[in-house]
Amino acid sequence: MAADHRSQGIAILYLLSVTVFFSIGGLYATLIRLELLTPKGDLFQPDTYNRLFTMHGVMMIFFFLIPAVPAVIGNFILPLMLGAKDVAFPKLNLASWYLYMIGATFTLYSLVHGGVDTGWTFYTPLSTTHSNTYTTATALGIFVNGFSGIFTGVNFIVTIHRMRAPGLTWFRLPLFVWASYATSLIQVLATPVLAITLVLLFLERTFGIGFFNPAVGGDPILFQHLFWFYSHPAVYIMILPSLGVISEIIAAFTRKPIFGYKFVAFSSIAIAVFGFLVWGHHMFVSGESPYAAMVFSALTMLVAVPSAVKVFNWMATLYRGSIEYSTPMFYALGFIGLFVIGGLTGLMLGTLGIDIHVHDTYFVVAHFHYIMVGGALMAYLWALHFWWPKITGRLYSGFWSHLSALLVFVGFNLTFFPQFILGYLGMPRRYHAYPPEFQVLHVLSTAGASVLALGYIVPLIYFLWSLKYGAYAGRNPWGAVGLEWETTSPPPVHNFEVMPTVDHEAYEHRVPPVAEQEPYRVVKYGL
Amino acid sequence: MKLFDFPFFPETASTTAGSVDALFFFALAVSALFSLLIAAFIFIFFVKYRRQHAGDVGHAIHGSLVLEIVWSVIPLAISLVLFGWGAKVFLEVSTPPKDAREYYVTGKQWMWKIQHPEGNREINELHVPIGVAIKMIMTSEDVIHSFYIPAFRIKQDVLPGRYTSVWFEATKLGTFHLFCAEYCGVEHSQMIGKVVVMAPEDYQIWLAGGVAKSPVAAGEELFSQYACNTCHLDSREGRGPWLGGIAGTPVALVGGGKAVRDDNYLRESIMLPNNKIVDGYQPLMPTFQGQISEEGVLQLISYIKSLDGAGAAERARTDSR
Amino acid sequence: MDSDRQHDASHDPSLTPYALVLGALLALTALTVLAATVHFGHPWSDLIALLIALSKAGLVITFFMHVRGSSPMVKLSLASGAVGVLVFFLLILSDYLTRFLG
Amino acid sequence: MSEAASAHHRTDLAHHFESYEQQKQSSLLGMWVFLAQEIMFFAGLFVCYVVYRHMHPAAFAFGSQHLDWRLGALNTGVLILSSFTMVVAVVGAQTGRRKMIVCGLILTLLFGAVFLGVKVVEYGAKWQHHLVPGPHFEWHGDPAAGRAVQMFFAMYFVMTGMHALHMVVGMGIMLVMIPLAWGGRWTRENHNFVEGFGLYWHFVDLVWIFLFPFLYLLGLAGSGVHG
Repeated sequence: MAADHRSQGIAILYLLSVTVFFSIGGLYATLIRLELLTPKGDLFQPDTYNRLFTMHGVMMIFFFLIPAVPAVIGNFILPLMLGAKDVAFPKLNLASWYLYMIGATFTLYSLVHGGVDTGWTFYTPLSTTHSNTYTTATALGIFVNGFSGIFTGVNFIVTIHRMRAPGLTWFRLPLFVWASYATSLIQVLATPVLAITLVLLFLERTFGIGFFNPAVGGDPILFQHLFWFYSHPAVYIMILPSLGVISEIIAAFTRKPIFGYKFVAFSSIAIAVFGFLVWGHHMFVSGESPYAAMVFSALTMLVAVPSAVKVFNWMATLYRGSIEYSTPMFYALGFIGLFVIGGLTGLMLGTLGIDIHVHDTYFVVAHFHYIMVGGALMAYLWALHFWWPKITGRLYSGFWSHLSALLVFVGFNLTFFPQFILGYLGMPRRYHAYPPEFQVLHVLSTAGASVLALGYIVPLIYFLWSLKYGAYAGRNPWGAVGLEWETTSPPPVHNFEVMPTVDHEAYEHRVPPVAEQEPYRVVKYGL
Repeated sequence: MKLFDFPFFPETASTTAGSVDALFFFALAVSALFSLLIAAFIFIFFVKYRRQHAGDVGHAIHGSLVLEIVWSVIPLAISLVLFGWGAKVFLEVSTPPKDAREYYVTGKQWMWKIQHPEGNREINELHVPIGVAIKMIMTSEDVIHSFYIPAFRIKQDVLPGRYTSVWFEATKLGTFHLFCAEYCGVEHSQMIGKVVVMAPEDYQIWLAGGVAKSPVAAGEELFSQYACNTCHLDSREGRGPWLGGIAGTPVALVGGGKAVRDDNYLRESIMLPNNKIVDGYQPLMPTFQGQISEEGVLQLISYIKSLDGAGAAERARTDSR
Repeated sequence: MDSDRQHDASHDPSLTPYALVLGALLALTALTVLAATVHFGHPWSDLIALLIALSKAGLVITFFMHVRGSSPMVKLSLASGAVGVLVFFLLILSDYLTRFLG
Repeated sequence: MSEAASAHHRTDLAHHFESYEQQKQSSLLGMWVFLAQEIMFFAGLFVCYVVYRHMHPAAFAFGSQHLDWRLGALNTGVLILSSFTMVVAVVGAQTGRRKMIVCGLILTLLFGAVFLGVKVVEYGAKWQHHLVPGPHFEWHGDPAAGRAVQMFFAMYFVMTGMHALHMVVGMGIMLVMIPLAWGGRWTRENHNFVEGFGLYWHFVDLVWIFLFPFLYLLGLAGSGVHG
């Protein structure tokens, strides 16, 4: 009875469901890239194309990126890292998953009936009075799904506060826990604003109550304020846990503590807090007051500091480490590169003078894909690679995982780097047809997307393969430090045979390392 | 499609485009420098500190306050420079010169309707003279659009229910893209047009080729057609205030408070007349929302702005006092 | 948990203080109606109404919701909500209050 | 369900907690974090209210005159009383007095029902006077209010509606709680649910404390619209 809805089981449920929604979102992405091979827009009708990019955004953001790391990796690993038997509210945790599935059902309902064509941003008055698609069902789906995220956030905050093992003080926590805590703060404080915004959208669309309708004194820009008050912090919901994952991987494969632990820990909190102050930078040319634009631009610059702190500390951690050339480590270093490019172009977008030109162009598309795909999605994949032995008890193939790392990295850059150039050239986003001089760059991008797609399919195969044929991983295949590596793989019903106590700092590697066996040889040369 | 014959950089064709580009190149240089620096360090460490023996562990180095301060303060300083420079360019790009020629733009699904000060109208094309500051006063009839000319590095959302504006001064003859940059529905990608920059004399010829009634003249007709002139009398004894010379001036409102009578104020006063009542008047004016087209409102406003502060009758009265 | 039970038993909560708070809340409700009938002008009427509402909220939070004597974490989550609201208002007003300046 | 205290020791301490204290602290903190979420939910509405009132001060004052402040004040009193009776229930739980919990909850439920009853009367009147925003909205009040007066009623309905929805949810939960309390579900040691629910109910009261003056009392001082 206790094992019914333990967080590990829920993590597996999420793992399966986010994989499905990622595949749907990915299918849409493929179709989008195919359409953009030619400038004329001859593969789909324009309204079909509009539905494609809308559903791609909705699926990827609300049903993949936001739950991916917190709900899959967090649910599995967080209680283990804390030395807890479970999260604080197991039933609420299960309710989160049900809400997620109910939300997804609404969204899938609209999807099979033809989808939505408003863009994932649902800007009024397009979404309220001009779109004839299934906006209401999708908005309802996102609304319900929002509460799933809120409940996960509540659960993690309380779990981190109240369920830590004896001796596990705040500054002994793994950095993934800090990142998850910061993420949960955002989920709890930002998501309800999206909820109420969608309620207003629903009322306006269904009952003609013109909350954002200028004809009765409403202001469409207010919708954008409310929407971005959630959706900018939501970006940090997606990226913060990933930053935590990278800290874990780097600490494990350099076998040393993270350089500047406290700075990295607090930078997560700082990113979460600053994330609430900068939403107006999505609206510099929207018609918001130029004074507000300047306030938001100045505040946006603050985010550069904690982000830079993280990157430089990771870099410094490598110094005099004992670096293992494992798949997750390759990935993590690739991640840093992509995150740096994504972050720096974000700084450009936060700069008023540049944003006027590149706002709503492919420059923005490229920027947020560097953060969302290059950052969040990849970190999720690498987190799976890192904790797969813990989750399943099996090891995957070294050769094939290295190959997929390479494919993803090359494919990703080939897909999205040309889009920066397209953006500065002036190619607007959400265009179904485009002037012919942009074609070469679009073809490059589509070619890259094909490589990227291959890079996603390969891990799917060797992960499945490992379930049956992979070598047994043992407790600690990487020789990493952390409570999750002290229990069996996969962990027993109450997570630990003997509830642990902690008497050392985070990432304190002992000599010789604590590995039970030397399985990374298997990882390297297997298959 | 020729494989290597494609642009890497957009054309630079307005007075402000250079400022945007300069800022962009600065940001690009900073970004490249940091990216290369980080990549170089990672690569060197990655090679140099690779694991030699299975049992090795790294040196436990816990951090350095000095380094943390250095790599917090430097990015902060650079990003504040970006902010300051960016704000300067932003103000430059968003503040039109006082003597700019005013064009009216109405966006609707899925076309741009443009009217010149001389009254010429065009759809999805914009002919402008080179070397003249031009201000676009824009509104939308339906959803949000965005007026974007990449070669001029300008963009501004076009909203239903109010005015936004943007300005440029073209520096190159030729034809450039005009895009809608805010997603606006099914044919969003067809809401495109071209901007033709012409020599002033060619522009005059082009203007002469069209049949035109100036917005002021059209506005004057509307002013009597909608019976505005029955209340807004230049004798100042009408039930509504006289409108001459009010554009851009502040006014006291009923219930305290002040408002500057800019284009948005004038528009609001026509569409939602009772939102702001000038001190000393009654809220009697009916709304004209839904009865007058967005273009009509723009024409009315340009007529109101053309009115003299002191009408003839007014001047006579002041003299006699 | 033993110490906790003793804690509860050692001073059985009495209803008297809560009744006093109830009285204060009702009195403040009357006061806010009274204040609304007086013409203070903009923005004073709103500030007075806000002040009274905030004091009522303060009473409910402190006594009815037992924030006095709760753990620091409870206070922190209340504060985070309050700060979130403040940030929301201040930044959104930075747009609306300056929009017609030019 | 067994009344014996020893049995409770076994069953109401969840398997993943080490102690009652840990369970209690987790439960209370969880409720507070949830309330932080609720604060932001209503903050979104209040932000809309402030923005639109700033844009259309006169319309809001005229609209407010069409609400009956007496009913609003009555409801404020009723809701504050219900908060007090909720405190009675919580004190009953803290001291292990079963009947006190039940009485407190029943009274709270009754006051809640009175509140919603008054609300139904108010909504009905608005419907009759065509003051429900949307296609059927008609304004027969002072024409000076302008078209934006609809926005006042839009804000009024969505704010009080969301508040009423929270009350309905709370009353539904109380309907389940009352028989459980009668059956001795909550003891001196473990009454986390009652305390947590109490916090929720007080929060609903808090929201109304802000709604009342800013919706009902705007036009009371002659609104100053005509100077």
